[in-house]
Amino acid sequence: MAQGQDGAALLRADALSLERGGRELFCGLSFTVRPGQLLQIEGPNGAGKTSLLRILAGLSRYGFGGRVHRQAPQLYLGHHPAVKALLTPRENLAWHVAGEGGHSDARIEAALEQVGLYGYEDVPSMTLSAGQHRRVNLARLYLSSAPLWLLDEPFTAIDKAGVAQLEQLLENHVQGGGAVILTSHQALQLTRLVEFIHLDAGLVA
Amino acid sequence: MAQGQDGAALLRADALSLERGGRELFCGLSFTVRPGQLLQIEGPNGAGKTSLLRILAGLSRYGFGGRVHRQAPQLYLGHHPAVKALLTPRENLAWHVAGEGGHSDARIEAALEQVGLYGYEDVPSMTLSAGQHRRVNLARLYLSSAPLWLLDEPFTAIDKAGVAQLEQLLENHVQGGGAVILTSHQALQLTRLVEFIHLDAGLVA
Amino acid sequence: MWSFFHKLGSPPWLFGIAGSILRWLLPITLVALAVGLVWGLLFTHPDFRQGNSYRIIYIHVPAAVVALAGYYVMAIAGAVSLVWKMKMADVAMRACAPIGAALTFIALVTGSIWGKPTWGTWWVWDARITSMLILLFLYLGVVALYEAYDNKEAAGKACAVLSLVGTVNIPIIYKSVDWWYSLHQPASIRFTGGSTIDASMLYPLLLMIVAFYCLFTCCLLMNMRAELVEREARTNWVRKLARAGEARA
Amino acid sequence: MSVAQWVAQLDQNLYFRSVDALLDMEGHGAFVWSAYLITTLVVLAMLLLPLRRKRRFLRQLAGELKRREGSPRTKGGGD
Amino acid sequence: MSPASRPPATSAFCLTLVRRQLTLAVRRPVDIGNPLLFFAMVVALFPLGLGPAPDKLADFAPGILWIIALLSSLLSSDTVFRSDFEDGSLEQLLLAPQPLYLSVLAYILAHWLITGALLALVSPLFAVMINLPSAAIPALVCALALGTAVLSLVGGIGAALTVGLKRGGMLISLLILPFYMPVLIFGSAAVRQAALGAPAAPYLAILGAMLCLAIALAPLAIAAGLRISVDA
Amino acid sequence: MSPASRPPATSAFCLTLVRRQLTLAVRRPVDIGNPLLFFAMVVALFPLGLGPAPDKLADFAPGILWIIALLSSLLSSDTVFRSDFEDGSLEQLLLAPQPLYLSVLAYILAHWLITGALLALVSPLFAVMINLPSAAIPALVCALALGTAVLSLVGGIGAALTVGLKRGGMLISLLILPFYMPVLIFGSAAVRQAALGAPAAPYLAILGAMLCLAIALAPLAIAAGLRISVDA
Ligand code: HEM
Ligand SMILES: Nc1ncnc2c1ncn2[C@@H]1O[C@H](COP(=O)(O)OP(=O)(O)OP(=O)(O)O)[C@@H](O)[C@H]1O
Ligand SMILES: Nc1ncnc2c1ncn2[C@@H]1O[C@H](COP(=O)(O)OP(=O)(O)OP(=O)(O)O)[C@@H](O)[C@H]1O
Ligand SMILES: [Mg+2]
Ligand SMILES: [Mg+2]
Repeated sequence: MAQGQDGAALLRADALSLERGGRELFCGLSFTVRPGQLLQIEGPNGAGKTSLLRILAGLSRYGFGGRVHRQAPQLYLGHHPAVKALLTPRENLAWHVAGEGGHSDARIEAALEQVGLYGYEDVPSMTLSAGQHRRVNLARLYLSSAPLWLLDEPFTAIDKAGVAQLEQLLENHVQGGGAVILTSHQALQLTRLVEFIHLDAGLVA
Repeated sequence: MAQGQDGAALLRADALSLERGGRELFCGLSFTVRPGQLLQIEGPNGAGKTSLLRILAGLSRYGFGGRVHRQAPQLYLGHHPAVKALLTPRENLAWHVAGEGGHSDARIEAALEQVGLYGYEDVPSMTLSAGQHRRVNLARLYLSSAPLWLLDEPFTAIDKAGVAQLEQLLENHVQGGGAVILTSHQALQLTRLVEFIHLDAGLVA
Repeated sequence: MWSFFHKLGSPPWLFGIAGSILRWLLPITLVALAVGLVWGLLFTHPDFRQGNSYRIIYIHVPAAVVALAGYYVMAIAGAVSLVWKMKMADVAMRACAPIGAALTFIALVTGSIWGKPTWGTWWVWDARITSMLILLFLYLGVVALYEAYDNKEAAGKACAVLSLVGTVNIPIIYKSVDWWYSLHQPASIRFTGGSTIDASMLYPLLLMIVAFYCLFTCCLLMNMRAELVEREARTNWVRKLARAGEARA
Repeated sequence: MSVAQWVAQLDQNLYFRSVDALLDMEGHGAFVWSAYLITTLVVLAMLLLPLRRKRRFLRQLAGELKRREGSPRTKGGGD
Repeated sequence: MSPASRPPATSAFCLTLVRRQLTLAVRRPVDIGNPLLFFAMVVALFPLGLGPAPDKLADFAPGILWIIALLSSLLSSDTVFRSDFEDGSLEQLLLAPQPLYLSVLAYILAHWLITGALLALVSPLFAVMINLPSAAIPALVCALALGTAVLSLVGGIGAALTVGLKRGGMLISLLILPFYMPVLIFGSAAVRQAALGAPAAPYLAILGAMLCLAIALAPLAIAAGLRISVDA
Repeated sequence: MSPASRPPATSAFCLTLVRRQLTLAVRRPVDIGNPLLFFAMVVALFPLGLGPAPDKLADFAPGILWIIALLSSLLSSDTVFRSDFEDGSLEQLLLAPQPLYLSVLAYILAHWLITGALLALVSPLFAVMINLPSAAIPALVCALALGTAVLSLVGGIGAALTVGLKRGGMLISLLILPFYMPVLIFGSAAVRQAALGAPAAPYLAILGAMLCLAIALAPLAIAAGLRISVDA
């Protein structure tokens, strides 16, 4: 909350509190996200991780108190992969990034290749496996120019090699001056980088 | 394939092969599942784990060769939690088990409590978190009388405590004369029990 | 002035003031209703064309008039809650809808009962009747939308948006229905304007209209009190209220 | 004007001379009375429903509070 | 592993199914009113579009009510299995140790109850509003009840085939739609005859025969369609 | 982190959106086919319901065509945002650095193209089938094109407000049918006037004015509704 080195902050949360279904999920949660930070939100099922991320992204407004200062563009990937079963991965991805910037078809193809969907660019997404489905969505990370990523359980359904690759990507992003806030029930391998927000206690670690 | 100690087999797969989207996913896959076995199907995304489970469950018939002999009732829990957002966990679970046997309301409540949904029995499922959603589905395991369980990524969205508890449940089931075939990208803690089917090679381990 | 608005935003103050208004308005309303009814039913002479069935007018017209006015109360409350984010306006808007729907329902039912002896049919597609039917739909839409949301805060906002859309649209709907009727107007059913009403009939009617306005206000305040209590369930003043009620019981 | 006079005048102004006449209303009684009956019912519902809603909610809340105070402070589930 | 419990009577299972579907449709009391209000509003559209003259409307009344029935059946039958397909409930239904024929019938029954049966029940009110002769009302209710059941069954075939997003399935379901036609023809004929004072029974008998045929065959087609759809 | 690329022109974004919606619709032809088939069936049913007296039919043709257009718009508008809500695309739309007003308009445009515009295009065929005087056909097409656009916009409001609710599609009809009524009145009046040989232009002008009003205001309400729904 101190205005110290605030110039570089990507996001500042002031005294966030949230009540859902009659229960107080957290209160007095304040933190600042600066470039180079990788924050993992931890807590048991139902602790309010998803809710917190949605508040940070600006999607949720009811029942919460406090203020969120967003000082940089964000990329939010939620639980639902937002992949349309009837469209192909290429079409899905093209539409996802259409709001952010005009990406050439070649770049989209490259991103799909990087998430291991080479050869699957033009099949209908409904024939993809669960992990491949998710990967279509994760391909956005390779195209995003937003410095702050908000990722809700990005490793769901991804195989081991995919998780390792994704962690590498997160590390690169963080070391390149970006920041990541993510939730996951799996422990990251990049432990030396990670800072935690434990939600059950409502404290910042 | 040998008819050896077949009397006790819960499921026998003979020379299974599967072609999907022009690619051969596996072929000549034969194995027998006996009480006390815990099989984990492994492989990267898109290897055909889900497809194999669906074949074993009898949901998928196209494009596959070989024979599956089902010799005991099964319980299949797929990727999708089959939890209706509009119904409460209690109603969801009651409907899920309705096909198998009449369970009293007390047993359903006990099962929900065991998966950590105590106090959430009567809220609409759409207000549940991702992990709680999944837990509604997993509560079926506590009510099931089927000896063979087919579980497709049961640990998705479940927190650490939940995973440990679920592993304990699987172990109990296996040691009580049941059998489990599951897919997961996370390594199980019960490694001494687990046998693997590696799908990428199309070989039985 | 500002402090008044500020107070309006304070739920316990509103709850209290609504209670004290109700304490004298409710008896007045009931007395006015009773006097108006007895007057209309017993002390007026029948209409020379419609006979005694016209006595329905003492409920039909007040209900219709107040139901129409109610929509504007609702829409204004909705606008205030959306624009100035005043929670109390939200509560008021929510409280208006069921009352308006009930009054519209009364107008429709009494009208159609009136129609049977007068026109020989329960229902005609007259312009005014049709608009009244549409008004009922509009009210019920707001009620249904509110009930459909679990999150009552979101429900309030959604209803405010809907009633604002309604404000823009109601004049259009009314004009177009009028116009539609004049375009088609079949000779068989001419709706009497009712402007040549006798003074002896008019006074009880006016009294009943006033009484219905009071009734509307009473119901509004009562609904608001119920709504306030539910929304503020976790605040201290409501808890105190609950404990007090418990002690009394 | 004395009260007696006033009552007498009122009585003179009464349109219906008997209860039967009042109920029958020259053949229109069924219509008029059913309209008034329905209106009365709806108005009663309008007045009583919010009252009942508030009472019931407060009672429920009181019970909830009592339960919570009675039992040792527990944190809601979700473990 | 919990102690083995024998599979419940199929009838109990189907009852649970119907109840579940009804619960989903009417989660709260207000929800029951919605379809009714919908019907009322659509009835109100016709005078607005055609003009308020009572005799004209009366002429049209059977057709109008049948259009509403068709519409609410046609456009809601697409969703009978969709959400169950998407969230995996359909797989569980196929795997349940219960005859699919009957569980499918339970789905259709639930769909019919909240569209056709409801409409048939409230249709007298609307018939009065659009001046249908009151002599025709019993025939109207019967014809609607029978006919909408056929519509629900036939619509279910289309729904089962299209639920898996299969292109071929869509074609078939478009081919099935014309089977709605005879229902409409006989249904509105029954009402019109009754309005004219002629006996409606022969037409109702034909509708009944169609219903028997549909009950016997449609669930088979629906079950097959579901199996195909689930097996993407 | 890839090199910063500036946000694309909003027009390009909206175009992508429209194209995506159209692709989705074309890949699920049932969505397009059902309303058209409904239209065709009702048109075919009407002569059956009335007895094929041509003059009577022609009298009613404008109203009938309009009511059908209205119903098919009504029942398809429920789906405008639903699947996007369920799979999370809607959140992404709200987060995209683009004016929501315009992206919402793009959604509505796509919906109009596959319901209203298509219907307007094929309506001459149906008009001929129910003996509408051919002089009225241009007015019919224009009126349908203008009017259905208003319907799509108004329907979008209902869809946005109810998309988070996961309840039967009946609620939305409740909300928006009253707002449809002016369109129905003026639309059918335009066609009827043209059929009588009178100029339809004044009515079309009124429809146009409604359209302008709707374009100006409805997207605001839709955007507000979507924000409410995503966060319910
Ligand atoms: C379903 C049937 C009916 C409905 C929905 C209905 C509706 C209305 C409405 C909305 C008004 C208030 C209009 C205003 O103040 O702006 C009204 C007034 C009135 N109604 Fe009805 N009505 C119906 C049937 C009848 C019948 C059958 C009669 C008697 C023949 C009747 C006689 C009147 C009269 C005399 C007024 C007062 C006229 C005035 O103040 O201008 N109504 N009605
Ligand atoms: N709309 C709502 N109404 C009432 N309660 C809600 C609502 N949405 C969420 N909740 C409750 O808020 C709590 C937190 O939900 P959230 O999705 O944030 O949990 P989470 O930490 O992401 O859990 P998981 O690890 O399972 O994903 C849950 O207990 C849930 O029941
Ligand atoms: N209907 C289909 N048509 C064509 N190809 C399909 C179809 N269904 C699945 N496939 C392909 O089959 C492969 C295996 O899919 P499956 O879902 O079994 O993978 P999986 O091993 O479960 O992967 P994951 O770990 O991602 O869940 C995938 O490459 C997928 O593209
Ligand atoms: Mg979560
Ligand atoms: Mg899989």
